[in-house]
Amino acid sequence: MTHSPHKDYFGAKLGMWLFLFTELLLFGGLFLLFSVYLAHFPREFAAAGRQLNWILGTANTIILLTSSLFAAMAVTAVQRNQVRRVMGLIGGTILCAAAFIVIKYFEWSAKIGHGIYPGSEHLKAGPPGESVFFSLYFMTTGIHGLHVLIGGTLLAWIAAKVKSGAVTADNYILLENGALYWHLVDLIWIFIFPLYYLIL
Amino acid sequence: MDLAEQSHTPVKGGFWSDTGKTGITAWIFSTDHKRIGLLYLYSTFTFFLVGVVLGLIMRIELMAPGRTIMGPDAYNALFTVHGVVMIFLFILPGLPGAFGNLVMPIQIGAQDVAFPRLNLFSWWLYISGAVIILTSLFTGGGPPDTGWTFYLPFSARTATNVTLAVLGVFIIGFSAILTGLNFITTIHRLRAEGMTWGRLPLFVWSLYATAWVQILATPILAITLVLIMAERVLGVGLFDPARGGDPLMYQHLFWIYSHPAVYIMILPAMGVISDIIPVFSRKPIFGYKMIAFSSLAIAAAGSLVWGHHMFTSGMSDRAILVFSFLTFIVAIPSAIKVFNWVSTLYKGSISLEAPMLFALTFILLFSIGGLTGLILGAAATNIHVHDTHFVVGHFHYVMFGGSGFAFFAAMHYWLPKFYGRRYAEKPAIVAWALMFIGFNITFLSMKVLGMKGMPRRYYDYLPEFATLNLISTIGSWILAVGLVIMLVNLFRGLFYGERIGSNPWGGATLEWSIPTPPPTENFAEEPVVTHGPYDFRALKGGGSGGEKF
Amino acid sequence: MGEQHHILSYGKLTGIWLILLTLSGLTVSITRIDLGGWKVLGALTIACLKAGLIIAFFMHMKYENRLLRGLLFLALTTLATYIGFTFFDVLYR
Amino acid sequence: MNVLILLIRAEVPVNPAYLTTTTEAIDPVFMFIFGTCLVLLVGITAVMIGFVIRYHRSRSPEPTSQVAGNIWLEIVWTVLPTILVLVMFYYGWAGYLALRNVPKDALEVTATARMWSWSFSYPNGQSASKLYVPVNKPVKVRLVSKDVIHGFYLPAFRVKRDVVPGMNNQVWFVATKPGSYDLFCSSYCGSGHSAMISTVEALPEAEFNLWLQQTKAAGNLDGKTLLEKHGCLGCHSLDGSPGVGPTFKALFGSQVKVLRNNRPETVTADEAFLKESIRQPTATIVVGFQPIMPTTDLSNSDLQAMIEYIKGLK
Ligand code: HEA
Ligand code: HEA
Ligand code: HEC
Ligand code: CUA
Ligand SMILES: [Cu+2]
Repeated sequence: MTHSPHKDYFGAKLGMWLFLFTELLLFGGLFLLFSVYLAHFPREFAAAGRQLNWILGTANTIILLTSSLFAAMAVTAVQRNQVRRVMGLIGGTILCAAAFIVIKYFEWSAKIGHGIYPGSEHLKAGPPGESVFFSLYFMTTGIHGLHVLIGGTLLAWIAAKVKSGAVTADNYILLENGALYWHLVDLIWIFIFPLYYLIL
Repeated sequence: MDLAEQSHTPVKGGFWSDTGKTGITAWIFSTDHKRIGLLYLYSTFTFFLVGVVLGLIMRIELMAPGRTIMGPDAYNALFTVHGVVMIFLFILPGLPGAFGNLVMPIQIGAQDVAFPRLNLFSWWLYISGAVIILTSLFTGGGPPDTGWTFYLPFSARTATNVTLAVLGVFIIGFSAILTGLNFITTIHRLRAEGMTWGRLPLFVWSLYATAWVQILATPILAITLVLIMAERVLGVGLFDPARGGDPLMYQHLFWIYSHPAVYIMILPAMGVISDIIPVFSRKPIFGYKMIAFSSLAIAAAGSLVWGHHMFTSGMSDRAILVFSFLTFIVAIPSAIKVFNWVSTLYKGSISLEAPMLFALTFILLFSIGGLTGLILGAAATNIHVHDTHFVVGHFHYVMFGGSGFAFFAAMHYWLPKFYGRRYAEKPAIVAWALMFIGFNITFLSMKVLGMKGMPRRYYDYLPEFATLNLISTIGSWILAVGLVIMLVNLFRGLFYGERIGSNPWGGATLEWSIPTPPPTENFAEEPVVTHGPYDFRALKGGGSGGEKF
Repeated sequence: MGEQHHILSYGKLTGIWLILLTLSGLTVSITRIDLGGWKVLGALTIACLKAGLIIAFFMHMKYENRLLRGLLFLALTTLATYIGFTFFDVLYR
Repeated sequence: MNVLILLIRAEVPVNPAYLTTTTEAIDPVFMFIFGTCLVLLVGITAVMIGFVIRYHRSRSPEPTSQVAGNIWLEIVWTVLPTILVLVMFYYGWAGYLALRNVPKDALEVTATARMWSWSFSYPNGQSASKLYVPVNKPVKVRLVSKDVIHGFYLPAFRVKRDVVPGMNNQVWFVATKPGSYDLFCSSYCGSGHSAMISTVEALPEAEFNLWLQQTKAAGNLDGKTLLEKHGCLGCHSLDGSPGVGPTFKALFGSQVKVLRNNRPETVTADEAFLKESIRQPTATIVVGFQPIMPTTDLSNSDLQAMIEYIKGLK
């Protein structure tokens, strides 16, 4: 048949985008809660937000943006059939992912060290808004972190495909979709960052 | 079990045998949309029967006031499991999963869906989710007792096994998302030459609208369920007033998904009806464009009315104003559909074979359900009947009188195509009559009970409600008898009934232009579509691309 | 549907990346100084700008056909309405 | 258009005295919408059946027309339903407003919902497990929940409002005839949901005032009334019948298997144990029961009275 289901380049990309929409709406639910509770407790949110380490936040923003750059470049590289460079760039992306996770780890452990974690006595004692803020913070960054891990693994797998020659200049949809997924992870963070670390 | 039956199906040929592969693995690892469709049919169907039995047991408990056969906790578990099974395991995956997979690719002249392996994966997700839900019944604190709505804070407090059940639903939601994106991509990319958007069968249109709802609404359910689990496991307290949470926010999130979900249930059903009615009146569907468009309109407007489930919750009056208004707006496209279906009959040549009977019954029952929906949609009247058996009556009319009967219609209409044999007409009619009568007795009395003020999810009730409950219970037995006769006749027919040709009903959509049962690749050579889906005159003149019949 | 494979040069991508970094810097700086409610607006506008850049270039949306762009718009408006309509309750309770 | 005007009207004005009872406000709307729907349904069904009979294959072997649509018809049956539903919507909304604007002179009662019992307290400190109201005087009920979401539902007066923890919802109604009316918990709240029912007792003004004064005069209440008032009897029976909580019958002095921090032990239900079980219910959990008993703040005298009463239950 004309479009054989298996090598439909645009179809595959369409499918990926549709999936990204669902990811967007998944986090959308959390942003919905954030906006509502922000409206409920502007002051408490401001106070709680200041307790987050904005320097680490900024660092992670830069890291993710850079990783996104690498991912995008990887696509260009594969289109130009520069296989070794593709490997290098994907490697870079994955390194950034790792760095991001490490920083997150320190952030979280610091907070937990201060007795700030969902359902902690400290939060139960504190003002209502604070508990809500941090619960949201942990849920959102937690789920986002999970996506970083998934994205990283996905790219690693694709790198293997590139190496084995399954992904090439004339059949790179896999890599392109992988990159798309990675950019989404970045997109989400672009909103998490100001909302949780900076605003107020 | 069901699969075993299939392997000794008398009819050979078509996708049953042409791959040469047989045995269970040829099914559960097959990427052929037809086999996956049958997998969905049999799995959703099995769970449906589970739900039915639970429903009947519930009715027995409600037969008389006080304790009849079980205690309150057992009853609460029953309606929860009944609701969860019926909604998440049967009716949501049912029509798209089974008949969407079986016929949609053929109807658009494609070999398969866009992502066949993903399609199989979706089914596996569905089954795993189902298994998890079932395990939740027998492990931990026992079956969940929260109602299918999992309202917090109760669902965070109860000691029953809510977390596991919710996890199962979460996985099933994921499966629905993947099916949705698969169908959208398929409909955009794999239409055969000449299959313009204006020539898509209305069933395909309805699946397209459904798929969008699945994609845009289900993620919200996913995150909501994650939050329930977090609430129970970590105690995040996001909906706990003591810690600044707002219980109503949970309800918002839940209904943002679950109202659109009811249109996931009904849209494919409407598609089935729009495909059947023209065939059995030998007349093109009336107002094709309007019906196709109204499907999209329902999907769009349907995502903006979730608040009508919260009129008594203490939500702001302005929100009630807006949501009540939009609820009435969403009724209009449904009205348009009904009017067009009825007009299709005008000056046709109507034959009342089983599929048509069920289709016409759908119109009636769905109208009753929908119109009671309007009573629920009006702020003033909702207050009185909210959370009473009136609501229970409403949604059984739309879900079971609607989607359910459409499912029956689809089973009688399409399954013979895939089995090469058909059911016997007379028993089908008898079964239909019994179900029609039993259905109305069962659920009409619930509506009256609701108007008299009997709250739902009540294990015990005051004597003044006794008579109607008894009547309702008796009705449910008639209904069940009808169901049994129907199913026996249907499946007996499929396996041992009389053989049929490629186009028993004289349909003009593509699935009738290929051999019965269809071969694995559906079309010998890529069909070229030359006429609309309900253009029966073209049919007489030799029909569309693909084989002659 | 045309399947154009537009290739972005490394230079262009790096350029975008630099803009993104500057924008991030900007966000941080405006939120350090006290602007009251405007902070929220400013930070979010910048965030949207950044998102726009990433979608348009890193994700090649600028070079995709109208269908894909239309669908993206659909998804975003849906999310917006979900949030917006919830506020009919939250704001007027 | 229509909506905008209504958006402005969404602010609920408080009118001096009640113009209609809630029932009078709702029933006409119900009748109107129900009637319209019935007419529509009968109409559509009649036409459908008519067509099926007239154009059955036996009578019309071949379709006599192939028309596939008619723009005017489509417009008609888009516009008419639109108008129709807008009217329904409008009446629905107007009726709802009547439920929302509470008469100023309304008597205020606070309804406290617990798993699974109601208790009603009056401005003068009087309280009861039934909702006593004077006839022909609007009553405004503040809805307070101690645990999960419950629903305050009076079918006879067509009013219903969820009782949500952390929210201050309220309803108003007025009983025009003396008598006793059902009060249900409409929102699912667990095992005792369907048992969480009470009644509205509408008394003539004079009788009501008498009631309001008398029991209060009696000063400190006896154990049984206290148990009832604090909702204990929602879970504990006095006659040994099974409930969500262990029965109080023959409890005192009996041997009770309990879990203390999840370690099983057997204790004698002496005064100390009862005190503890009531003051901090989660300290010991009776084997075979859920740890769902709420803490209730009780004055020592009340607590003592209750325990004395429980002792008496042989
Ligand atoms: C298949 C599923 C399905 C469908 C299609 C519908 C369709 C509709 N539903 Fe229903 N609904 C449910 C499933 C469904 N519902 C479920 C499961 C619940 C309970 C959830 C729970 O609490 O457990 C529920 C609850 C529910 C409520 C909340 C009740 C409460 O708890 O207080 C409301 C309130 O507005 C409502 C309204 C409507 C409306 C207006 C429609 C409309 O779409 C109906 C449109 C159809 C028609 C109008 C009839 C056909 C048209 C004609 C006959 C032509 C003439 C008509 C006109 C001129 C208007 N539904
Ligand atoms: C599709 C959805 C569906 C279906 C089919 C049914 C079927 C039945 N339901 Fe349903 N019911 C729900 C969905 C459904 N229910 C939901 C969501 C709730 C709310 C739960 C909650 O409160 O949380 C509910 C609650 C509910 C209650 C209220 C409990 C309470 O509030 O106290 C009762 C009471 O009697 C009841 C009875 C029945 C009966 C007797 C049947 C049946 O047993 C009648 C017999 C059915 C048949 C004879 C055939 C039906 C056929 C089809 C639907 C299609 C067939 C398809 C294939 C064969 C593949 N149900
Ligand atoms: C939500 C239901 C509920 C309510 C309301 C409730 N209880 Fe209980 N109660 C229980 C349950 C369940 C247990 C058994 C588990 C436990 O020990 O906590 C229990 C245990 C007890 C015990 C120990 C009984 C035994 O057999 O050892 C006493 C005494 C008691 N309750 C008294 C009261 C009093 C007094 C009140 C009212 C102020 C009250 N309860 C309100 C559910 C309830
Ligand atoms: Cu309290 Cu139901
Ligand atoms: Cu709804």
